[in-house]
Amino acid sequence: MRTEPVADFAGLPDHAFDHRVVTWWGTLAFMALEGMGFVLSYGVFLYIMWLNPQWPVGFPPQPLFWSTVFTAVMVLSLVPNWLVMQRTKAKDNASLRWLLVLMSTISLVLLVIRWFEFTALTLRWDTNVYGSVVWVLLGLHTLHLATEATDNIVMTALYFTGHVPEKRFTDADENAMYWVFVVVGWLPLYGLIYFAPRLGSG
Amino acid sequence: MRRLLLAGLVALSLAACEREDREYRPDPIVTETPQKIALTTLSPGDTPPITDLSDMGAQYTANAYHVSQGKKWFSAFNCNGCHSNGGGGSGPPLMDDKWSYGGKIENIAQSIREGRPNGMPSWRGKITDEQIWELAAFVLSMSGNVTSDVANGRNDDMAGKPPENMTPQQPPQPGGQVPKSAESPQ
Amino acid sequence: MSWPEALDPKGPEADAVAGLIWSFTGLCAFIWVLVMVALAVALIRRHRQSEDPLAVTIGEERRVEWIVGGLAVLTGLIVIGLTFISYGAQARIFGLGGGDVAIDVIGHQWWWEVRYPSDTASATVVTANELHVPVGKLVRLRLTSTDVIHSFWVPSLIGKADLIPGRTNTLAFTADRPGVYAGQCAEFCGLQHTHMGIRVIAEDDADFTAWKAGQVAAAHEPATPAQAAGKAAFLSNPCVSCHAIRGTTAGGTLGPDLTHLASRTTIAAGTAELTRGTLAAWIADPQGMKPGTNMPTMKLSAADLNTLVDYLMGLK
Amino acid sequence: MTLQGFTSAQANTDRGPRDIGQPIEEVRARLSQTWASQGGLWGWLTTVDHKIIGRRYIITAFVFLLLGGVLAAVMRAQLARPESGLISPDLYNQLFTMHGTTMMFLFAVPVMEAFAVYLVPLMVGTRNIAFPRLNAFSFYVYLFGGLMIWIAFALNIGPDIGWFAYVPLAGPEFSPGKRADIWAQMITFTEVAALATSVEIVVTVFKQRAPGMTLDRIPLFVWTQVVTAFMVIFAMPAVMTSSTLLILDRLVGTHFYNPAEGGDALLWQHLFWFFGHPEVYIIFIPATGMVSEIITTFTRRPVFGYLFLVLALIAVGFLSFGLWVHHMFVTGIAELGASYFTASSMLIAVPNGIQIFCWIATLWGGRPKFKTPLLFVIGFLIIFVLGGLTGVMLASVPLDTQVHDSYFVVAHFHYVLIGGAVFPLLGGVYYWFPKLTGRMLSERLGQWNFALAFVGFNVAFFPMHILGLAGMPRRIYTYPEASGWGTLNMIASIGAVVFALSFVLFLWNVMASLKRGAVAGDNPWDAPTLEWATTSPPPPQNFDRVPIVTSRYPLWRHPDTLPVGTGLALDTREIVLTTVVEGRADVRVTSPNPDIWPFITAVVVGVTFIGSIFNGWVALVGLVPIGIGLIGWGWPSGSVEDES
Repeated sequence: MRTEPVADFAGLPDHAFDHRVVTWWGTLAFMALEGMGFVLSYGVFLYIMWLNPQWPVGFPPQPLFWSTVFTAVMVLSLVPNWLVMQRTKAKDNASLRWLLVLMSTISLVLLVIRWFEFTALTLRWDTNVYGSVVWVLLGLHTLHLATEATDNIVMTALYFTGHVPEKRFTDADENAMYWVFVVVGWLPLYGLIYFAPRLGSG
Repeated sequence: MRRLLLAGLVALSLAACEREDREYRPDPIVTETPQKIALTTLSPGDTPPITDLSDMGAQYTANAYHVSQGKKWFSAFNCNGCHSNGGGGSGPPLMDDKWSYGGKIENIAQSIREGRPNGMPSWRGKITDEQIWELAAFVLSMSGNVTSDVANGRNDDMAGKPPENMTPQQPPQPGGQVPKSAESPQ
Repeated sequence: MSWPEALDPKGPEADAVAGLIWSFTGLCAFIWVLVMVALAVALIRRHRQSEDPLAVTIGEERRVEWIVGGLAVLTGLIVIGLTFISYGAQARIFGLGGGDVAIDVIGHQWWWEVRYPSDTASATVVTANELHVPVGKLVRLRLTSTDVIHSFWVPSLIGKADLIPGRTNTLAFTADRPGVYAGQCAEFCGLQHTHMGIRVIAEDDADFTAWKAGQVAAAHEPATPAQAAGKAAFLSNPCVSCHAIRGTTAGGTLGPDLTHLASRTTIAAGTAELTRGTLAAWIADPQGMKPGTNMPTMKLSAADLNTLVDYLMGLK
Repeated sequence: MTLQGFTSAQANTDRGPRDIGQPIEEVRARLSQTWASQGGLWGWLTTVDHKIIGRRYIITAFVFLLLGGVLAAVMRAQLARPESGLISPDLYNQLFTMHGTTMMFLFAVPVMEAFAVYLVPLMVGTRNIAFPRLNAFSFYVYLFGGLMIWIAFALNIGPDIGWFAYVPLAGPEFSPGKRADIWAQMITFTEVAALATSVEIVVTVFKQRAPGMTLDRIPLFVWTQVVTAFMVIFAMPAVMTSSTLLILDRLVGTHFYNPAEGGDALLWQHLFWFFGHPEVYIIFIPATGMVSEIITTFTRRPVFGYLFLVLALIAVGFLSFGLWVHHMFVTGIAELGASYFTASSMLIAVPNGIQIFCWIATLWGGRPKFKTPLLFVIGFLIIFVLGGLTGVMLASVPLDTQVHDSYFVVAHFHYVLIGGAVFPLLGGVYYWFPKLTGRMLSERLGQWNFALAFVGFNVAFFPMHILGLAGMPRRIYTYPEASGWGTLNMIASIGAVVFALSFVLFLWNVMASLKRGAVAGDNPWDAPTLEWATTSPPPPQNFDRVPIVTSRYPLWRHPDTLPVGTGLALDTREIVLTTVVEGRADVRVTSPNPDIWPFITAVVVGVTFIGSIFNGWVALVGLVPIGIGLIGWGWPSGSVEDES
């Protein structure tokens, strides 16, 4: 089929931020499907709560200390994360390096806190359905946190090994956006696992 | 390339592990599997006691269907009445590594068939030979001596001890504590 | 060839559902024919074809747009109408309170335990695989299961309801004509889901109370020496570990209660009609008739087998 | 119409020489070289070309269709006569579970996504799918999942719990051994593959449409694939959650489905069917896209009610999430809940009805050419409308109590799945085969194929309606002589043989036409959409120059010369990203080169999934190699893009 040129794309920019690039949409899509997975896990928790009149089943609600520390650090981590987002737009390589190191250490610290949170639990996953649902939901989020921690560390490594073309700022920005999703994914879980038993029939 | 694939598939199908076959009917159907077992390692002279074991035991401990049926009979025939879920009660515990009458599956099958002093009834004639083997295979799995991918998962009942596929293996040791009923005057 | 059971109702509830099936089928068939006629005409009519595929007469498009819009609204109305017809039938079937006869049906892997509860323990009827119900009375079933999910379905009388472990479902129906109505487990429940039949025997009040009285009595004592030998054979073989015969020392609860086995018309949950021959074949080799069933294959001597069958056939 | 030209002020040359005014032959030669995949096994494993991966997906899905069909034939042989001892119950349970699982998870969803992977980039006018390495990864994961379950079936470890594996039968106590675990893990494989593919399709259609392709110029097939992709994104996590909870219950003793410890058997049914019903629409909606394209081409006129059809698609997409409980009407759920789901289940008949009316209106307004693709569409219309109406019947609670889990339901879902998806799919194969292979399928064989399929299907499945009403439950391996179901089952089995013959004929037609079929040329059907603007089969870069879209039917609007855009790099893989709504050219980005990491990661993911069935620790330990695979995948590979 014969063709007739009517436009020229040479002048288009070769990188951009946010919704103008495919990786942003890809991250959003993965956040959607993982978000759906989280929403379903909340649904499973609520279904089991509704099913067992005496909730939590046979055990007192789980201890608050480590989980609250975890949540606090999670919420605080949004501040450096927000800074990362700003610095990526400004393409400020120098400050981005330290911010990414900070984010990586925060995510490792969070993993350690989560380990203590697991050890503080008063029941096992095979004790009863309350134990099962607490362990599986915490496990799900820990997996989510671990993958994001790896992402942070890899991103920091990229920034320190000089692989920083224009595109890398977009990647760092999207990685920070994903971190917000990890934090937002945790808050309802925290409420469900630790507070719902205390508010309900208890 | 295609020949390689074909050979691979054939090899795989030959290794059709029998671990999942549903053998409904024992082959042959016998009232009792003939076997000679030794309860102790002591024997006159320097030769160990003569034992003549059939290969039935290995067949049952490698088949998930039989072990699962064993678990069903364990509660159906009220074994848990005396042994509870393996922790023991008036009967000795079955999930530890101490075996009064030998820890091999043939010994356990013989204990079920013959019965043992201090309260273990003889099940000969009360349950079929196949059921005795299935029960023995299940009892072996209670102490983790059946590979975890054949052993049972949890039951749809109240959770007691961890299920058999999560029980660490405890190689059988001779000797078990004397049951309470034995201490009372005979 | 009689009508399929679901369209040959033998009770008011089944009648309501059969009426619903006929009305829905009629309406849907009519709609299907209309759509097929429209399709046929659309395919056959010689529509003049302009050379440029994009040239479409706006007037005709607008007219067809109104037709399609109208049809869409019509579909919506039909669907809403059908919904309310369904609600009507639903109210008539599920709205039934109380019940003259209460029966507990407990699902096992591959047979039905049937109990007629009563205040005094000795008056409780325990049977299997067959329900006797009085004609014209509302029967309320309480359904639960001890192992996996089964589904109680006798199409001539009522739609199905699941038997789910950990839950109790209820199902109410009335049989308004005496007769034997067959059904089968409708939820896949394992190896022998196929042979998990159920029979509902509707009979008038007198027969029902007579049957019930018969069921409550203890097992008939052996009348002949052969039956006595059969009883001895029963008590000395693995049968006692699973089955119970009230009036003897056999008290196993894993298998069906055999106290009045001979009063039932089938064995092994509808696998075969109960006769001396099928009972002997079943005991000799249950895996032959129902491979995978929990009844083991026992090695019985011919004498034991014959006397055992004599004894069991005496348990009217 | 002149599109707004771009001043090449900032014509950065970091990506090498650009296509500015060179002759088209030179541009084609250099682009073919840039976009080509390497040869041999290495090339086979590292390719990221959506056409190569799409063709593999289609062939693998059709292999699974044939395997599933063989299982169905064996089942029909067993059910042809009462009390037949051909197949033991254990084998029959594995047969019908493998038939259902293969057809639903290994054939139906993947084949529709395979057509999307192959055709959507071509129809939206771009050079490769978004995230092509993820595309390669998703195919390998799907392939490993399919191989795992079929090898397990060959080793007598095939699942025997039904394709929806109700608990507690599929639970730890009543499913000894590894059969249910293999099924649950296979779900994880296929869902990871489906989710990955859906993300690619959504992003491809949102960001990589040809400049000028506004939302109302997107071909209907592409619209159906976007709606399906969204449904996959929101439905598949439900079955992944339920199958993960099942495997946890079976292997590490959690109590999600254990009523004695607070769990519930119905939790499984809610989670599964929340995915289950959108799943069947995920299979059906792409088929409606194929029907729309075929009807448009073979009546040579724009489809009637394009807007109606798109809105109907979106309505079906949303409504399908609101009616899953009609699978659970007999489980004794609260009556009020059941009544809501009767209404929502009935309501979805309206958008489906609108689609049917629009298609018939299109046929009404044009002169249809009765080629094989259109025959299959007509077959679809006849069968699907009947299946849809029995669906409306099933939506009523009291009616459902009589026919649920009976052969009436078996007849219903075969009418809507085979009629609704396989017939349009066969039409789609006849329609797009020339584009994939450059050769036409034989019309004579095609019409025989349709005739046998239509007759065989109806003879096989219509009697099942009556069997269902006669009380024949699903999934029984035999039935007593006295039941009276013998004759109808024999008729059904004969129909199944005829239906199977039609697939043998189809296979023969495909095999024969690959070598001796008539040469197809670029646009054998004179179709309007962009995939027919390039050669058959398309070159690695799809389009020498990115087309500029000015109408919903580009090739009918510009029959002889297609407006295109120049200025993309010749020696690096470059594509144009456009804005989501207006489709205005926005950014030039590179598309990834062939890469081995997706294959390595897929192998490691596969080994971890399979290993975790046999030992729980493998699931945790396996995360490290998976992490390494992903890092290797994401690490800049020294291409121009990453090193500047």
